[in-house]
Amino acid sequence: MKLFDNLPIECKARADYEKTGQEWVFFFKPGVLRKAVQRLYKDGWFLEDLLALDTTDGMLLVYHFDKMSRPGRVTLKVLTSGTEPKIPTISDIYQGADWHEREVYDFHGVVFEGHPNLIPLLLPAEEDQRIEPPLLKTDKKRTGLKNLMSLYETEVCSAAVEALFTEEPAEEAPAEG
Amino acid sequence: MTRYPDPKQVGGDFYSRNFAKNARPDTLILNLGPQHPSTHGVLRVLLELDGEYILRAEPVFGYLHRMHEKMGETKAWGQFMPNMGRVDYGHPLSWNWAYCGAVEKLAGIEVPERAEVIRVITHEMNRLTSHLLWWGAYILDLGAFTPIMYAFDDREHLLDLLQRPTASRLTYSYFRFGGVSKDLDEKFVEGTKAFIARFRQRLPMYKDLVTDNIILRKRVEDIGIIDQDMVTRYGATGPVARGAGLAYDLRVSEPFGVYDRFDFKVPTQTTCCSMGRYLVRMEEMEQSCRIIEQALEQLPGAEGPHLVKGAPKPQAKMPAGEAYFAVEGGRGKVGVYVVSDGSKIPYRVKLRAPGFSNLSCFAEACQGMLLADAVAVLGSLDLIIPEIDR
Amino acid sequence: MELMAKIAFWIYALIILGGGIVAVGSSSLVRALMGLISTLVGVAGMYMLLGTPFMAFMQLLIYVGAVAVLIFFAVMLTDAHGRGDESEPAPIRQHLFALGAVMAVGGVLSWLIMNRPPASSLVPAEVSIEQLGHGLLESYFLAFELISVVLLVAMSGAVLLAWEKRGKK
Amino acid sequence: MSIHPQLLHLIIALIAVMAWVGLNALVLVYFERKGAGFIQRRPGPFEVGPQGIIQPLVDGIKLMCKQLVMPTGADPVLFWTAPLLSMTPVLLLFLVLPYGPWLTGMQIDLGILLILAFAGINVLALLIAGWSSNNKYGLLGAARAVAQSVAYEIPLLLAVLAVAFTTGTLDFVKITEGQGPWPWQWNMVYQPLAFIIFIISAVGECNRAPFDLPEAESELTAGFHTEFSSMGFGLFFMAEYSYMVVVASVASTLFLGGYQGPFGSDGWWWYLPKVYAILMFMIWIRWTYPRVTFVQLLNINWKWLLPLGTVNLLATAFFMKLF
Repeated sequence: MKLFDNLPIECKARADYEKTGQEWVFFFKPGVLRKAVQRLYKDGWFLEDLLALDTTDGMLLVYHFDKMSRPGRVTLKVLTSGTEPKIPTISDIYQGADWHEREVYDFHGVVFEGHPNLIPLLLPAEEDQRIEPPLLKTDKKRTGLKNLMSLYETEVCSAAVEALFTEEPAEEAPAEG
Repeated sequence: MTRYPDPKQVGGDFYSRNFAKNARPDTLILNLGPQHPSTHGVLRVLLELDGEYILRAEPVFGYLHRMHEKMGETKAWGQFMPNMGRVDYGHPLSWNWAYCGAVEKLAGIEVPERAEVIRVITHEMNRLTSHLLWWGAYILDLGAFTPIMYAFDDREHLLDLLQRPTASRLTYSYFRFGGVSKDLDEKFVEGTKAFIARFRQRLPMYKDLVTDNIILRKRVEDIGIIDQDMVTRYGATGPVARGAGLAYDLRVSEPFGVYDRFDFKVPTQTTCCSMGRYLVRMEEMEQSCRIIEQALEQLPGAEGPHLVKGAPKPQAKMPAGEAYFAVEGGRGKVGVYVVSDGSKIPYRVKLRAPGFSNLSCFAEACQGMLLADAVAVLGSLDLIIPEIDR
Repeated sequence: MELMAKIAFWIYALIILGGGIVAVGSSSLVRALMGLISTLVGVAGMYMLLGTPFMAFMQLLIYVGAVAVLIFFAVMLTDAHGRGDESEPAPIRQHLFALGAVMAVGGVLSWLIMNRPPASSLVPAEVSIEQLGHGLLESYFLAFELISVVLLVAMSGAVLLAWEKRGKK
Repeated sequence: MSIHPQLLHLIIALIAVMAWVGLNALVLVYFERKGAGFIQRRPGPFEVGPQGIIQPLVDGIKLMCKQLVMPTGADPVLFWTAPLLSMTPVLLLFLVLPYGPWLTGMQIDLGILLILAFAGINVLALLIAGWSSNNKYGLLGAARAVAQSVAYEIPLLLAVLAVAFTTGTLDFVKITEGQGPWPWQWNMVYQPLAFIIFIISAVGECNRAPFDLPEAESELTAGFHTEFSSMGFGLFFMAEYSYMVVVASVASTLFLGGYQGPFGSDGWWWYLPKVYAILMFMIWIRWTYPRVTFVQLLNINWKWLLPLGTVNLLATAFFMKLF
């Protein structure tokens, strides 16, 4: 997997496809995401889905990409702020991401910067009927990334990401927009 | 002087007003749905029409939104299973399988061979019911009333058969972590064999009577072009991708279960039009029959029980971690991504609905077409609205 | 039977008059068109009464079935809306002028009919289609052909107008 | 004061025709549903009465008992005029049909012309219905209805004219008697092209599938009658079926020898089976074919039926002059 060489990767890890259904897992900073996605598009990958995960370490955006010609799944993970999640849109690269991003905006309140039409998709749209993003966790239930997933076999990994997955939690969320 | 489609003057809800903002002053804005005979449930498509030609389209949905993903975060792992039968009433067993597969990956549960073969048989039969439902409804959209009766005749046989092990006819909750809930009996096997023999005779009849009909061909050929580039950009899968010439079928390209044992073809069409998608589905029914036949032959030799010993209880805890599992449903790639924090309730369940991505192609594919063609294209995408809204 | 004919005449006359008033006075274009259509139907009835069913049916077939429908289409194709200039009620002066125009024409016509009545026959003469055909293609050939020329010119003019407009777009 | 015998005849005929139109609509609805059932391998209506025979009647009563709803913003006068305007001319059309040697309500020289003239009013009714109901589907349906009816009237006329040329009259009775009792003496044999054009245009004129574009339910929900409920819809429904009967009757008179039967057994017993055979044909294709698109519909008309009809007419005129 050399697609993202010479991009500032936060973390590159090989996962066990049999156990997790993913082949490669990458961590990116929000600023690098669009470049990485452009490379995936040029290489013929398609966006499977896009979701957000509400954790104590912040809002984790998970992008699943797959290729039609070979098995294996690439997961891009981007950590943003948990209180005011913001991330650049990829809907101009993958038009299919448009609705996925609107859905995430609905469910988790993540704002996709540069999205042309960021209006509610599935939840009530009228101004007086809108509701709080329903999939945000309560403080009691919210937990850290290290309790939810492992880092797998890392090839490259920045200290900041590694700190997320060590037993002693880092003082504050390291990834910044 | 005020012109008619003045956004302030146009009534309607949020989406109508939002859509009317960009409308040309001399066009007609039409709401196709949410209650409309050809939107199969409660899909709504906002159309900007110049005469009967479509300039712009925007699907609006969410009328059937049930927030399955939130429900997943409030129920125990096993208790969420029945929801999976309700996401997609067309091909519920694919959702059953995707969720079970994801949880089995997460917990490392081994599925016995016999259970895997049973899963293949029922899954493929369910695909037949799904395609038959689509076929009848699609031809109904095109204005022919009779084929749906024939399709439902066949479908009824399948439902009667599937009812024996699954105990339901539409919203199956048949798969369990580590197998299936009930074994197949002799009557089921015989009935299925008889059905396949009968269905093999019906398929050529459908081809003669419906597929080769000149009006049908003129209606669906060369409309709703979705080519390979569009498929990649929108993430469309299933017959939509195969109709664009991409031989992408998870049963072959990312084999799950025991699909690698069976000999079958992945039908593709290179026309990229609605007829291509139509022909792909018709051919897939034939291939499903082949898979069921082979699986029925392998069933007696398959070892193990139908449900693994020590299968997790509905309230069981699952180890922490994440897992993604995708199966080939009737409409395309059905993916379930689960995240566990080690408790008995999932931390996050993400459902990847194929119809969601397939429908997103529509706005681009229908530009410049006639209103009647829009109906033909919507139908050719095989939409199941509950699945898109989740 | 003569009484019947008289009753029929008055019914048709009322339909024609009523239709005319609706056609002129209605603020809704489509209702005005309906008035026009009832006038045309009334005229067709008059033709019937005059013993020329061919003319009556042709009137229905061509004017009601085709021309009225075309006018309807023209109404639908115009860029009309609920708050245009036409939607405001016309000033009284305009009504008075209209009434004057009607009175002038009606007065002249009634004066003519009262003072110089044409000879009328009690029972209308039946004109068969054959006679009609012979008339059109023999004695009144020139007039008939001239009408076709006028229609042709009108048609090409309409095409020309529409053509130019599309070019401007 | 004594009533003129001709007038009496007319009044009796009118009353008889009203009953006959109602009866025909009921029978035809029953046939349609049974035919659909047969084609779709199901029994069709069979609960109400023996073999469901009074189902259409009960449906009619149900329709009458339902509420009349008018949408807001609709034009109240035109909205209620439209169904009446659709239904009433039909009654007149039934008057001139030749059911048998002595069973003709009103024998006039211009029978065909009368039918064509009054059938044109139906177009107007559909147009008003669609326009006045303040509904976009209705408007689209109305626009379609007009474009379709105006277009299909032309080949229909051309086909009728071809027959009128050969027989030299527009009188139904004379046209019937111009043909012989046996199938090879029918106009269908001498004017096969005209017959085919007539049947296709007739299906188009009646807005029947596969040409039922004005009410294409998968595109326009119900087209011009989307907003009509109760008997408003019921009248459109009856008018549609009555026009079907009229068109089939005209076809059987013009092309199939009308009421003529072999060995002097003329009468309605020959006429009605011919009419119903054509109706059954229309029912058959309705339940068999998908619907065409509107562009295709107009293409069939302007690019095929119209040139063929014209050629047929010219050829007929040519042969008439020649022989």
